[in-house]
Amino acid sequence: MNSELIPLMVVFPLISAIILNVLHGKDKAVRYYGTLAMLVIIAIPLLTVYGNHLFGAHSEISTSPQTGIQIPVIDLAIEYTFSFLQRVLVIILAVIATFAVLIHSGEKKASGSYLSMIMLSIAAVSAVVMANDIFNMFVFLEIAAISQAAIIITMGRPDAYKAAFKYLMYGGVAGASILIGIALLLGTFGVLNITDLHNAMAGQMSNPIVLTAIGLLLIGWLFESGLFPFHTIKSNLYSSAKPDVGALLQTETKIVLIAISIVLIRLFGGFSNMSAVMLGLSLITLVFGGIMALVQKDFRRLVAFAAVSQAGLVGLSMGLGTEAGVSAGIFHAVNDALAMSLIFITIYVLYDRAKTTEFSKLGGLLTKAPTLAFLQIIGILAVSGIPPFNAYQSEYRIIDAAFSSGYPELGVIVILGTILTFVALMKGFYLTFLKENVTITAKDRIFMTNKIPRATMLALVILVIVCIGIGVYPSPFYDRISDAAMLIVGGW
Amino acid sequence: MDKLYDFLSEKLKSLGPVHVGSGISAEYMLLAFFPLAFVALVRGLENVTVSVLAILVTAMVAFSAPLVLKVARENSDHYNVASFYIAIAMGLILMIMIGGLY
Amino acid sequence: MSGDAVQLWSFVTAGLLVVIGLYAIIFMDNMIKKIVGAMLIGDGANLILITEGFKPGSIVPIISEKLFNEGTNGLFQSFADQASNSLPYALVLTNIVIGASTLAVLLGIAIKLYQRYNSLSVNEIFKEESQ
Amino acid sequence: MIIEFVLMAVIIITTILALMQRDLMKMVVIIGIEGLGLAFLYQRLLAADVAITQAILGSALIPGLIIITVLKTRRMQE
Repeated sequence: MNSELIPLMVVFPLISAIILNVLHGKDKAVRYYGTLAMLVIIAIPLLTVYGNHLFGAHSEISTSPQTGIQIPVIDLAIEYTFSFLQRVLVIILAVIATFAVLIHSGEKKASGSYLSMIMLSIAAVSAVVMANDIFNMFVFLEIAAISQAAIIITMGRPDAYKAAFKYLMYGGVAGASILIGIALLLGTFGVLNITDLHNAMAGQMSNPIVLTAIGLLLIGWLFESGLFPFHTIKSNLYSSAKPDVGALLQTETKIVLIAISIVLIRLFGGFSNMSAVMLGLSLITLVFGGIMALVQKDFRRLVAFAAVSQAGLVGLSMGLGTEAGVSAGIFHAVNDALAMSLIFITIYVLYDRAKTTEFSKLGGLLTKAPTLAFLQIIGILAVSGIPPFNAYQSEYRIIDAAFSSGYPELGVIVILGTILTFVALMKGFYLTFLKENVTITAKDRIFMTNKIPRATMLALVILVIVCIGIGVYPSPFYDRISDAAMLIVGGW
Repeated sequence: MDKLYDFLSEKLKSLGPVHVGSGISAEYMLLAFFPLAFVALVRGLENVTVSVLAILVTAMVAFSAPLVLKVARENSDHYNVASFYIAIAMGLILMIMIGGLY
Repeated sequence: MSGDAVQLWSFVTAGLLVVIGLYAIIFMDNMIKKIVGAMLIGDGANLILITEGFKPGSIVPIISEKLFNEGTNGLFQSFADQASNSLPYALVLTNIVIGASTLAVLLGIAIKLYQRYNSLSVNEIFKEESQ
Repeated sequence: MIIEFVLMAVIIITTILALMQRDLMKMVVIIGIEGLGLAFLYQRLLAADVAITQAILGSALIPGLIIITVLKTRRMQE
């Protein structure tokens, strides 16, 4: 079945990016067009039917006459797959991006090129999620890296430039690493389509070229998902962005993490060393991200490290490689992206008013902004896995998956990491809202009202409702993710 | 435990750009994490050996406290620190992939 | 035989380019040299792909119109047997463009950082972060 | 056959030489030679279409961009 609307999910944001770039400077037009485009971007994945889309003429070819190698079906075209999993991920990305665009439109000055970069990153991440072609995935990963760096650059501050410099520099290294891995796979098997590679690769696991390719692809995976050696770079990226875009960036990271993990598991799922590397580095990210979050003195940096730590949790669950692990990992990525976005957006409100998020300049804001404090505590409880909220369901399932696949110590460390995240975020909440800061003089006291802008309030309320909704009724959602995970792992 | 707390809070106060409370909780977390990670790493060995080694690791971490400042320094935003760990991780991953885990 | 040697040494060249690029990224202090190192890594990856498509003793995979029109009677088949693999070449074209755009953005950031810190040295610029 | 090996040697030597320069302008010129050598090597490896792109980008556009950067910053490495 050739599903006709699938390319629109990539093409429409790209066109919008160009139009917004042209509109730059015309404030009103940028606002209206940005909002309208986001509504369309949410609507497209809802309307699209499930299926595959082939870009190119040939859908199938017979065996090669010269060599006689027989591969079941070769799609000599770039293939995009769209099913329940892709729909969920694309919609979540679109929703969080809509919040970022709405919040930006509510500000005094709406920048066209800024929104254009957001659109570009939406297009790139949607393509990464849907592509069933390993080279196409690589191209859009690079585009995503460039557009994310560009979003940071628009902040215009030296620390943002430094973050973008590091990000693009190691983005280049990781991109080349992925490309060389792809080149090795292409040279060995002659195909780029992931399904074909999966079929061609049966029984080839001990080939040293394939092993090198796995290692190189893993390095790329680590960079794109911000795990251990790259965790400082990623957290620096989140913390130097404006917090509302920080929400979008961390959502994109988690979605890309899921997408690449799925590809790795589909291709090399039977290979235990890869699982060991994924587990080990995710574990280090989980704990060290949490510890770094605990010792920060700036709320934005604290939340950035907490987000990285949660990405480590997702990576750990995907690294287990079992059906329970993969489905719990996808579920947790979705839940955590939503709950973390809630915290990021509350911090945006704080940053918007106070123009700073350093703990030394905040304190005692509970009486001035009780609504904000209430929403933020909901976000903190949701991220830390407290029962009525969504992350509880997924964290419980991750621990369960770790125990049932024979890694009880990993389950214990996951519990430790969860506690660490909770303590770190509560520290931030305490220092911002509860503790009276005696060192602030009356002149420096922050002007803070309880009034939250309408667009921001809408975003926060929607996120709270979704968090509680998934937390109370997880099964209709989780069951379908579980089915998708069964298909991913089932090949092995 | 009390003595450890006093010792740590003294050290952290004298040394660091870190809140004392969060520094101490991070320190305890490290104390719990290193033995567990070690057990996860050497899970192929038999039980008695692993438990003895785990106790040794715990003692090592406890005696080298406070580690949290070192951890914070090694995870700073400096370009060269990131480079160092990235180079090590890249080499390690390729070695594990091609050479195997044990 | 000698074609195989070309292929082998071409792989070695590509590997050396990647290694030199990594050296520049990790050890060189000057920002522009780091950026050039990133470019060299991309070049190495491109060369690996090109060498992979190269088949010793084959012909350039560009088909003339005449050959295409006579596609049915054997000539096309012999062309397909002789030509080198053109799929990696298409991938390289994409990667060259991506590499160039990344390089441009990086150079722009370098100019901005120079204006702020009045130095191109990475140690100088990242001094605040070392605590 | 000998041309390929010469080109490979040129590429590696120019790369190392470029990174050894203290004068960034000299580095740019040598990097341009490297890009051109790479383009010729692509041509010898039967990738004609890629060679055209690489010749333009590697020997003109990228050095041009780096020259602009060097002019806007400083020429000598500190």
